[in-house]
Formats: sequence, structure tokens, C-alpha cells
Amino acid sequence: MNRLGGLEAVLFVSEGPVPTGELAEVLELSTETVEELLTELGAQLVEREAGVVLRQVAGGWRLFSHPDAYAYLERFSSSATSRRMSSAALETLAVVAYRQPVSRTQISEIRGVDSDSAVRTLERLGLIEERGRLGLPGNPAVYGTTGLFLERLGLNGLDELPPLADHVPPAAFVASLEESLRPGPE
Amino acid sequence: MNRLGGLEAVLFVSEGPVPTGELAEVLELSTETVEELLTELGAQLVEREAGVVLRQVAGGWRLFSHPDAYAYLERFSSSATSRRMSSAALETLAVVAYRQPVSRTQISEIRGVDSDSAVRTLERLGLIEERGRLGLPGNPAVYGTTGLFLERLGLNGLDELPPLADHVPPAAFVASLEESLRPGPE
Amino acid sequence: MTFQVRTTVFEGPLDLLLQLITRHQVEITAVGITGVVAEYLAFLEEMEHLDLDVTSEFLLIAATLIQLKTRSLLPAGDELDLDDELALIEERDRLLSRLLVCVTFKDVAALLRMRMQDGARYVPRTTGFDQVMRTPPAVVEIPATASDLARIVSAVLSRRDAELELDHLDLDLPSVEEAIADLRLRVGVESRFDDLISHCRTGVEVAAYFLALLELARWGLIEVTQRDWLSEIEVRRRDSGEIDLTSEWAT
Repeated sequence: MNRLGGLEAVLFVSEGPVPTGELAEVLELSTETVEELLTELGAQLVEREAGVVLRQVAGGWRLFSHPDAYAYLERFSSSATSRRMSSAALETLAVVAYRQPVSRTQISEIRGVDSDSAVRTLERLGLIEERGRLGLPGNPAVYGTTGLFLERLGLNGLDELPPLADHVPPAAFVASLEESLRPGPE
Repeated sequence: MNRLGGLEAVLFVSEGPVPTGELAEVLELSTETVEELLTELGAQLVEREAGVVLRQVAGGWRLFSHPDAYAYLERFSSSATSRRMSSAALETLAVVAYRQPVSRTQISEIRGVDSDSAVRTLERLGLIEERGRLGLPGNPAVYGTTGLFLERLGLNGLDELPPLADHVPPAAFVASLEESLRPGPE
Repeated sequence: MTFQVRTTVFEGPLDLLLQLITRHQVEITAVGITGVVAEYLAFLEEMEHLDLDVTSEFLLIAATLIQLKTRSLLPAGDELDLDDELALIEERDRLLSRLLVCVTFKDVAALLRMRMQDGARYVPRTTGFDQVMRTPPAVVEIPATASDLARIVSAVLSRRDAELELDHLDLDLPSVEEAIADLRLRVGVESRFDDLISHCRTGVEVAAYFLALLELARWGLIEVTQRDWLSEIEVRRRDSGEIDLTSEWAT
């Protein structure tokens, strides 16, 4: 794999803008070399009239779909693949519905898997939305379901969601840990 | 925007493999033309040693980072890279892949060991999913593999799974197994 | 012949039997059914001795093996009940075919592992549309009803609880490092530990904060007092000189 390909791969999978310094670290190159490669990659994309463009945004570099492809993407966004909900997304939706307002970290913790991409998909589909921020370090956003969600399920309000079946109580060891660490009399 | 760029943009934003028919619809082209464009895009990526490859998986087309760039991605993001699976989970996955739809009891029967926890793990990883319920007491769920399973294995469909017959132990092994369990006098 | 119970790894009775048989095949002298059965039973005994959960599956296979062994010890000329004989052969064939199926899937699982390892090196993009393209699709179909969602959440929650119970060593533990950072921000001139952990939802989170508390005390950044074991834990910030220490919990 040549260095340009490595750079392209990193930018391809990244979920947000990547700062030059981070690219340099990941690719084990100097920032000067990374800057040269970025320029080269950008120029190549323009030259071959690719469907993707490289932009410097918010302190980093990121690949975007080409603005001229907008019409195609609009059609694609209402097509089957784009609309198909993965089981991960459905599970995340169920968790948000019953635990709202809930943060991404909490969702991931409940599901036992990283749920960031599922949260993004549901947000894009307009089924969940941000509902404020927690007063914790990093001010994480919390999410809730939208009117569209209720509409699609044919519900008048969240109170019409069916009650949860009883689930197994947390393992005994957590309870005993909690007990032994909870200071002061109960 | 030329048609090749349009195709590239759609594949770039897609969150799953896109079937040829859907690409044709979105790009307003015939399936034959789309197939030609897909071949061209794939060839171009190979030719310029790009960091991205085009693969036909799980009944559709999707862009992936080049496998040779994996080392960079490992350094870049832990969420993009996957963990090693236990052999219990893998054996269970193999049983589900070849015997689907299959219930937990059937899986445990074949493996000779309780497989509930492995089934849960695979479900959580999105590699298998519930496929309905059996009309037996307790209505046990049956499981099948997901599109993600095909994608991870680089298969286009279940028919591309290597034939199980190739993995049946050789006659000599069978004979010696039989020998070991022969009830006759020694 | 001896075996090392503690170093032998097997998964379930079929796996154990397979391992015993294949090991004998490596040896030059054919030990045959008697040897295999003896070893299998010895394992079983050892497992009970180790207070392991011996499942009915183990016992069932043991029963078949004992029958096979008994039969093999009978002199050839003895009169045999034909029905018993057939039943035994049937039982043996069932065990044999289960062993074969088990071996087959073990073999194919190894292939799947290789394919998945290769496959994992191809990473797709999961970010979806760009910010500017975040227009919701015209039609959204949720492939579930409200009761499906309730069922899914119940499954997720019980799965989490079950996992807590079974794999507690693999728990994704809350970060003590983060708790330390949070405490350093939030500890006032005087605080109560109870208030500092009021947002914690689980016992393990409280545990993380407790460890963070001990760590900060060790660094001399805070002072911790508790009159007796029933009273509140009081936390007091000490003069906050910029001390940059690395925690043992850093990963």
C-alpha cells in the first residue's frame, strides 16, 4: 500500500474531519509530507472528476460526496438500501423509545456494542432527535423519539408504548457490590 | 457530474451494499450500463492503487478500505477494527450458517454443548438474527445469518458458502472413529 | 495412563470424547473402546470431584460408552438378546454420527475464521450522508410494531443482565480515569461522596468513583474523612497546586 492509498483509506473510514497532525501520526509521516499528500489527493479527485471531494473543515480533513451528485443522492436517500433499517438501528430505536432521554454512551452500554452509527442513522431518518445536553464532562447529547416516530407506529403519545415485560434483575454480584459501596445507612 | 462520479458518490454515502437494480434506478441508467460502470470503477481503483476497493457482497456493491491499509486503520480507530471471536462463537456461527433456520436447542444438540451464550454474542454482533418461531411448546426462536455475515465473509450470497461436504472428515478418520467405538470383543 | 485434567481444554462431552479418541489414534498401540471409556469416566469423576456442573449430556454419553464397553468384554460365544444388541448398535451409530457432524462443523468453523479475518480487513464507511444531505427520506418504514419494540428492549435488557452475570470478568467497566477527571472538576472545598456519585446508575460506576477517590487521596489532592463506617464520607479539596500525575488506571 502506497502512502497516498493509506491516506485515502483513513479519510474514507473516518467519521469526522481528521487533523493533519493525527494523519501524520497514523501514517507515520511528517506533517509536511502529509500536507503534500493531501494536496495530491485533492488534485487527483478533481482531475478525474470523482464523485468525492476533499475539504478542509473544522480543524481537519474530510472526504465529502461531490455537491454535483446531490440529485443522485436525494433519489438514493429515499431508495430501499438507504431506508432499510438494520437490526442494530431497530434495537437502538427501541432503547431510545423506552429510556429517553438517553445519551449515546448509555445506549452503547445498554446494548453492549458501540451504537454511534445507529444513532446517526436514526437521527437522519428523523425518528430520534437531540433533547438537550448532560452536565457531564464533554456535555454529551441526550436523545428522544420524534413525532414522526409516533406517527409511524400509529401511537398518540409515548404513554401508549406497551409496558415492558419483566426482565431478569441485575446479577447478584452488582447488587452486593452496590450495597457494600453505598456509604451511610440505607 | 458524469455517471461514474454519480455512481461513486452514491456508493460513498451508502451504509450497506447497494444492489445493481437500485443503482440503476437512482442513476436513471439501465442495469447493463450500471454493470459496465461498476466494472470501470473497480478497475480504476485497482489501477491507481487506491486506498479503497469495490466489492460485490451480500447481494450488492459496497466500497471498502483496501485490506493493505488495515494496519493504518488499526492505529487510527479501535471501533473500525474488530475483535477476535471465540471458537465457541465461530462453531455456533458455522452451524447457523449451514443449518438455518435453526433453533438454539438444535444448535446445542449438534455441538453437544449449551450454545445459548454464543447465540447471544452472535446476535449482538449482528451476524445472526431471529428468523421466526417454531410451532413447538415454548415457541422457540429460529436463527439465520444476516447480510453483515455475508459482508464480513466477502460472500455475495449463502450459495457461495463452501460446500459442507468438503469438510466431512476423510474416510480413514471415520473408520478409526468407528473402530474406537466398536462394541465387539477385542 | 494419566491425563492432566487441568490442562485439557474441551467444550462439552462430544468434544472430550473426540479428543480422547484422536489422541489414541496417535498412539501406536490400539487401546480401543476400553481405554477410551476408562478415560472418559475418569474425566467425569474428576469433574464431579472439581464440583463442576456435570450435565446430563455427559452422563448420557457415559452410559452409552459403558454399554459398549460391557458388550466388548462379553465372550463371543455368549447368547445375546438381539433386541438389546440392535438398540446398542443404534445408540452407537447415533453417537458416531453426532461425532462426525461435530468434527465437520469444527472444520468448517476454522475456515470461517480465516475468511472472517480476511474480511475484517475490509472496512466500510458507516458515516452515511454528509451533514448537508441530512434530509429525511420521504417515506420511513419502521419494520416493527410498538409491541415488537417492547419485546426488543426487554430482550436487550435481559441480555445485558445475563451478560453481567455470566461474563463479569469481561465487563466493559466504567473508566476510573474518567471518574478521576470528573471528580477533580467537581470536588468542592467540601463535598459529600454521596452527592458526588448521585448520578451513578450502577454499582460498578460507584466502584469506579470510589477507586478514583482513593487515587486522588493518594495523590494528596483531596482529603477524605469518615467518622465511623456508617456515617458519610466527606471529601475536601486540598490546595490545588497543578500536579500532573499519571494514574495507575490509565490504559
